[in-house]
Amino acid sequence: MTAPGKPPIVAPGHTPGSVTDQISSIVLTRMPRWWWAAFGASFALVMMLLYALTKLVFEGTGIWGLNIPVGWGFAIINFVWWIGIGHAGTLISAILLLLRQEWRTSINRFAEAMTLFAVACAGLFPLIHVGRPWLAYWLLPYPNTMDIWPQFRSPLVWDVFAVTTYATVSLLFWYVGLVPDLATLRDRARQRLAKITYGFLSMGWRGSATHWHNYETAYLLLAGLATPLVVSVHTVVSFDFAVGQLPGWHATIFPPYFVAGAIFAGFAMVITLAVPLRTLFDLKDFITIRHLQNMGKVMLATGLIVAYGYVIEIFMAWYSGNWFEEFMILNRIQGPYRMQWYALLLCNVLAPQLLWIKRVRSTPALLFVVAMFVNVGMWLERFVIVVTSLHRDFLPSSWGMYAGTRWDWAIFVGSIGLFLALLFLFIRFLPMISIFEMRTIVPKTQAREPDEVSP
Amino acid sequence: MVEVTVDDRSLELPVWILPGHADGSMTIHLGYGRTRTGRVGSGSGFDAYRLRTSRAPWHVAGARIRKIAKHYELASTQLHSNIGLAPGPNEEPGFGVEGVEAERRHLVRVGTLEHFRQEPDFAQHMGHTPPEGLSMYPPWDFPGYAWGLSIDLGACTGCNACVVACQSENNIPIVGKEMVAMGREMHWIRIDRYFEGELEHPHVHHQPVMCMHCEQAPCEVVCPVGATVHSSEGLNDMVYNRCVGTRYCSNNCPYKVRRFNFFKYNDTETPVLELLRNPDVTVRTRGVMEKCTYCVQRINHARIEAEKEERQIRDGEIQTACQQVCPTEAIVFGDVNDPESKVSDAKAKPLAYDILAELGTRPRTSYLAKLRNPNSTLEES
Amino acid sequence: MSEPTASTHERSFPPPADLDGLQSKAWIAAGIGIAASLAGWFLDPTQFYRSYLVSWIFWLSVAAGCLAILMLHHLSRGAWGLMIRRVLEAAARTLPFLAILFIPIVLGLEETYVWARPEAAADELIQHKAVYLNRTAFVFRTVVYLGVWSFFAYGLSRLSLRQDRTGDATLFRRMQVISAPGLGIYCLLTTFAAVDWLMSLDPHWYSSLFGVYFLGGQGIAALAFVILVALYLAQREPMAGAFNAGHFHDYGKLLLAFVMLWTYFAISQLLIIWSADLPEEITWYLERAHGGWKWVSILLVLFHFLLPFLLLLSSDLKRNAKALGKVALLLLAMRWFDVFWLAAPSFEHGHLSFHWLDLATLVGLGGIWLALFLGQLKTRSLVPVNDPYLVEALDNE
Amino acid sequence: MSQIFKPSTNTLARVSMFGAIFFLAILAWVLVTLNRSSLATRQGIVLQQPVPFSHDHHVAGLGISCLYCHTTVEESSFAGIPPSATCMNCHKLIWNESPMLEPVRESYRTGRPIEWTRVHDLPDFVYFDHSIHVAKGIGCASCHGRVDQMPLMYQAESLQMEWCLECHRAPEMFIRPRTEIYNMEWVSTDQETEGARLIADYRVQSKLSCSVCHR
Amino acid sequence: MHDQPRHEPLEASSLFADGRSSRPLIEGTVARGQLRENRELYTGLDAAGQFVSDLPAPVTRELLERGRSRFNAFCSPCHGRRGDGGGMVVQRGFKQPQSFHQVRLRDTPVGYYYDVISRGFGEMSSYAAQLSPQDRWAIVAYIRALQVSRNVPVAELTADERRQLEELASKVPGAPETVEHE
Amino acid sequence: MSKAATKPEFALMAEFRSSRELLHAIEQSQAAGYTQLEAYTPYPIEEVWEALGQHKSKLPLIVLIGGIVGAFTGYLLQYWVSVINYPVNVGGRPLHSWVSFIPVTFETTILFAAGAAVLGMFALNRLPMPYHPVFNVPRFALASRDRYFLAIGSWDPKYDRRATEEFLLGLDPFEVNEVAS
Repeated sequence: MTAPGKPPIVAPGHTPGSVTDQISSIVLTRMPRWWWAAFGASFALVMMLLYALTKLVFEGTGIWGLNIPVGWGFAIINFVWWIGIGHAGTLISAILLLLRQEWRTSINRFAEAMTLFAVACAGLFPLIHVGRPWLAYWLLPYPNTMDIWPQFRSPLVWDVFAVTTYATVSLLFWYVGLVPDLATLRDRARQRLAKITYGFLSMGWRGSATHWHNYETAYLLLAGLATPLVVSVHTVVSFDFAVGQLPGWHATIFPPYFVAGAIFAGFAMVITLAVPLRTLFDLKDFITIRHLQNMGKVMLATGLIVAYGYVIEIFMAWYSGNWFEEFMILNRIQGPYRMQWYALLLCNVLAPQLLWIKRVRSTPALLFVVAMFVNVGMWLERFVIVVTSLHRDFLPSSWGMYAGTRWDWAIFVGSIGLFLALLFLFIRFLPMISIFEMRTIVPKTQAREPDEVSP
Repeated sequence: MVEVTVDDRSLELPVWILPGHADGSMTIHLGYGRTRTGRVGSGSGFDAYRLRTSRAPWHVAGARIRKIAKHYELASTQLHSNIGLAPGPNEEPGFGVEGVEAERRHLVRVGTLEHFRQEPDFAQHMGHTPPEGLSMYPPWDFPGYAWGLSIDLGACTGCNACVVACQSENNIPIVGKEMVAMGREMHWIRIDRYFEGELEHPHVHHQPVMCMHCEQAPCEVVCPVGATVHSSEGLNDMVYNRCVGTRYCSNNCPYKVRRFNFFKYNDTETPVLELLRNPDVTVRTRGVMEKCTYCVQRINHARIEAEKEERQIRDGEIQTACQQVCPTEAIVFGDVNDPESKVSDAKAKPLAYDILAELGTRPRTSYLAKLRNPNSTLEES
Repeated sequence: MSEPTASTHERSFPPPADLDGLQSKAWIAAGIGIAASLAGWFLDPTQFYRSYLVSWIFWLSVAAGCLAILMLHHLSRGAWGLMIRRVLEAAARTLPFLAILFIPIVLGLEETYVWARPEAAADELIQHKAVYLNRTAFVFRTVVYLGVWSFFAYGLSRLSLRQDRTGDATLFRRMQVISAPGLGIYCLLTTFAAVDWLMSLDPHWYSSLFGVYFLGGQGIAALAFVILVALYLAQREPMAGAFNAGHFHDYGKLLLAFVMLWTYFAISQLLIIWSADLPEEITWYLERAHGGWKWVSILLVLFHFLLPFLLLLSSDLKRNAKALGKVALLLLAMRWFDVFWLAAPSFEHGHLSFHWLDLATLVGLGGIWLALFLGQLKTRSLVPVNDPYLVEALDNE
Repeated sequence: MSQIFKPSTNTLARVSMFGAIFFLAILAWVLVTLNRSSLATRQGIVLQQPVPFSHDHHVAGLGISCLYCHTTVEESSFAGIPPSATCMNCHKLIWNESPMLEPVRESYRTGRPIEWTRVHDLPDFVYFDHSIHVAKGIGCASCHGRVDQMPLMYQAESLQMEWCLECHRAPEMFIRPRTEIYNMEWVSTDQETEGARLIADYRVQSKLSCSVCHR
Repeated sequence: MHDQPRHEPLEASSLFADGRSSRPLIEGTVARGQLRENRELYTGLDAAGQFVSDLPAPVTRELLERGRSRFNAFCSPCHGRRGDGGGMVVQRGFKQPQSFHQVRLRDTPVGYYYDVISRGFGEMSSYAAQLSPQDRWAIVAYIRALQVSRNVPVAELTADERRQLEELASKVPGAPETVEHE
Repeated sequence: MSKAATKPEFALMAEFRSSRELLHAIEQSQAAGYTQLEAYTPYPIEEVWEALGQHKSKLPLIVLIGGIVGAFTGYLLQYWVSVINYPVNVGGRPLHSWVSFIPVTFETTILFAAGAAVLGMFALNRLPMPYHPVFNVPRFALASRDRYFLAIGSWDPKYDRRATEEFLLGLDPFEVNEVAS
């Protein structure tokens, strides 16, 4: 159903057959030359990441800029940033499915993949940020000879459960969504190896009515489970901070505010990736202006919630009458890290206001610029939360300053490389748009019968 | 940096301007600037002997000082310019904020004798002290011993003996200037220095701060592997071998008394250093957190001896390293469950107070406020 | 299906006649309640003001929540909202009257709010907040909240009515454009309203999540009320033919979502405060964990969350209007308990006790409010007949 | 499209799914077992020593008390390894020309200690104190096993933390009268009641706090 | 941290030529609080350099118990549990020591025993490293008790003890003699 | 397919161009008394499985059970670890810190429920089954593109090779194929 005055979610003229052919051909034909260049570049960054990680494991967390008041730095900032980005995919898929928003169809697969890769990048950081990474498995509950278990009051243990659950469920959700498409690829592939691989992965999917019936039920249930899960994950991440006593960390508003921030960041990243990809792979028929508009709106809404969080945080700091709280806000505004705070306001509060304008929402380039602002802004937000809260806490005698070293930067940039490399591999080997769901919506958007197709 | 010239001898030195130093004078420390003292000593500091003559071994008049265009990094654990003065009009925002904050937060509580006579428990009213037992949790019992410590700020002279004693008792590594400059000093006890009053002639307060062994320790709750938990005697145990190094405990410690092994600070290669170390204390490796244990090895030793003899540990039988060396006996350690113990006595004094009590951490380390007895006529001038 | 079909115009949805009877009953209840409350005011003015505040906040959260859901409906353009839009609009239009009903609270300010008492001058912390927490600012802000909400309520209602008359397909777009900032402003104002009306009852306590928690509660109150009204209407012509199981299924899902959201906020706030155990924060919870209040807390966990949550998981129940109505009724009752639980422990700092004035003011204010609501409801067609989505909405399965 | 797979693939696919679960379970079991096996604990493994000293002979055969050599077990945390002089108390006259004992004699002559291989080696972050255990009625055999039946010494127990906790959580199941500390053969007839009585008599406080062993 | 760069007791050290981390005391040094000024207690000699004949500690049941346990652990391998010099080690070929029950040794002052334990005698090595002075005195006291136990006149026995003795004698013909000389 | 000649076929399968034709064919087949029908579509069509008489899936129940098991597993694990196995005073918090146990309980609930949903779906669909007779029909590849197939199983009591084929041809399919077993 198309509302009056809105662009369609699939460009006119498509049939289930044409949709199937066009999307599957991206996977089944050779990649364009730019793909190799882009993949090579991101792979180089992965190598840099590996080098930095090796250095880290052999020398210790001391190669980072951490010190005693500021015990957490880039690693945690990056973790929260990535996991935030990793929220859009499952959210787009799950919530929008529950809300029966059909425009999700052409971006969900790609966004889910993005989720997985972002979660993979995020998962890296808690692991490497600890002083003795080779013992990180102690955070898991397993029967051991010490009779010692994880300490379940610690938000870091909650994190382990939340992030692994999220990674697992996202992977399952993504895989379940892929099964019919893998069957499609199995049926289209020419090479024997590809046939066997896709055939193996599709588990013998036949698309019978029984299959579809159970499948749709499962998919809906997974969506129903994934939605609160998405919310819980960033909530748990926010608990990492909120459960402490530190002013700037301990705030009850953190859970919803973090969740909104995560969705905000996630949608920004989806736009950041979708805008170039739809051009490069000629997918403008499927990822239409309508999608970009909707994502812009979600970004605006979540951006406003984040702004609400800032307002409430400042108000409550004053209202509390607690000097530690008040000082924390004053220190953000006029302390040594004030520039980061102002930049954050610019990126997260001011820039998204452009999205009120419909022109901005429907111009891919402008949308891309706003999304980039948000990407930076959300990173800064975590920087402000982590660093400015820690660097001046209760006892002035132990205040300090923090700055990332080149190893901090290498690992951060390297993780972006890892993310991109995984993403490029994904678009090489798997359909980045859900083919079967596109087939579902094409008949509804195109009021005509499918064409005759010759075998 | 500056160049100091005495007669025809000159020396380039870094300077550090401190409040309260007499105008027109400077203090130069001897004993540095050595060239053959091995890894630690060589190349550190400046050789002030070059300015010194046998005729004037301690004081030299007529020194000339000139600013030169060189920079030298000083590493200090007290870089915090704790001056209880608001920033001046020309100063950068944030300058001196530490001092203002220290005062506002009632960390060091000082009164005059006059004040004390009028209101003996003035120190307990300076900050917000929540009512006892206010908590969401049912109380924990400590039926046996309950270790506690009290520090008399009036007695502390800031001599640093406790810091050094702790360092040698507890195998605390020496991390060097670079690390200190990065804010990674490794002291389990530190002496926070605060200046109060006017820049020209401030009062200096010293406050030794070590792990408070909070009964409701914020650090413990957040440790994911239970590497820091409470002992049955109320100690905040730090289990190095269980620590994976998340540093979460340090972040959540309001007193910032935890120290982290960012690198492998302990030299494990040099055999002679093995003799230096206390065999009863773990030598920590890279990636673990450490902090004051109330010299738990001494507590355990005393407990074992007492148990073998089937008696209670006597008051004063356990002395923490810092207490042992304190020349002014400012530090008292003992069993707070024993109403007769010295530490209970100290904690019962009207001057006793906890720092950051408003956080509900219930520290076992408490302070006795500092009392001054100024001669009003001298004070005026 | 993208154009409104002719069939829409063939059907009309006038309010059923027995709304009048219901309205009279509401007025009678109002009379009895008010009389009893007045008697209570003579006997125990302090208790009267306190009970009145709880009752007023309860009814206000229904009305204001309806405004929020109305704006949510305009924003999302979901088909679910069309069938209840008129109910939401009518409830939202009662907001100016609720502003008038706020006057007794202003009169009894010192009885209910610690900060309004003269002895507050001795309290350092209250003095710090005095710029914010003082009689003038408090009244001014309440007027602003209700004024702005009423502005949105009437603005949207007028456009909706115009749509009925003209069938102008662009009007829904205008309502959407208004609702976007409207919802944002609404959330912000409600947060401050929650601080003013409820949080400041204990002026030493603060929680930055409180506003959001209150918003979640409002959503439940409004939805539960709307479901009950829809159930009532669905049993009568002309709406009997219009409502189907699919609509209730949608409302049930939304109600479930709000129940989960409310629980999420409640748990988050508790968990954060519980884990940090800061003396200045925990007093609020300690008051609610002792002196009988513990039982109210448990009641809320069981019947504001657990039971409704489990029931609403079933899609059969959600499709069954009557069963859903029962859950809605339970939740509406629990909303009162929640407001009571938020407010009352801060008055006395003591034992749980119910007073007959709690009931009297609830009935009195409720009677007035319901009568006003029904009066608003019967002025218009029960369904926006010219909305372009109506056909889709009626077909909703 | 034509068939890619043979009918047998179906069985294979299902078997491999269950097989994977089975494999993971086996793997977990193997890891758990390995972690507790003597590969990890060195339990039961006889280590090479410079002199093949037989506790069996000296304790069971000659009836020499543990204390004769491990003299500090009652006083200090460390039970003590005897100096060569202790060996020579007897071996200056007995077996004094045995080549087996040459390292002992050499050590005695030169003053250079025999380098025994440590059998019971706790990690350095564990601070075990023999004296308090002995004082509170924990016999040698409880931890070291039947040393009197070991021709060559080996570690009888796992020495893993769970093993320590086993006793610290229920000391009444392991305690014995002080007079029986060095008695290798002692077995209680009624450990539970007797144990509980001894716990009270000896004022045993079985500590479970971390800092008792780790500091 | 499994193996830390510090010394556990008796651990090897690469720093010293003899490989020992536990350093022997330097000749003539006295550890803090261990200056042994009480001549009688620590040497068993009186001011005149003669062996003391009285124990420098009160004889209590505890002291004797202690003495018995130390004697059984450290002395009995050679001297036998009864102090007659028939210990297990002797049976394996060690030189047989004198029996404590000789009249000569019964009359020897306690200081002499202390001195022998501390400094050794003949083939017997010094046990100063194994036994604290207090333990040595306890052993001396116990040796005295052993000696007394063989020489109680029948008249001093209680009726009960006498009956037990007679019972024993009736069961094992000639028992007292064999016991005496084994 | 030489095998098809020797072995009895698995089913007869008609190919349709649209879902409407398929739905119509299902109705006709059911009217004709066929019961062992299976339809294959390129995307989920609720009407098709409704028409084939599949109304309620067992999956929600499986997921509910999974969720309940997960919740109990998560909570009991934490309870056992913190209260029974090694009770330790952590920052003065009670051993049974139920408030702190909520997040992990929630996560295990979701994890188990989601696992049950996926495994349950595969089990109910009898997957993995890489080999299936329908794949023997070359044109079946179009079932994952834009064609709709209706198969009548050879075990259907009304099944008759010739008659059923004629019946299917009468439904105006694009083509009717024999599915070799």
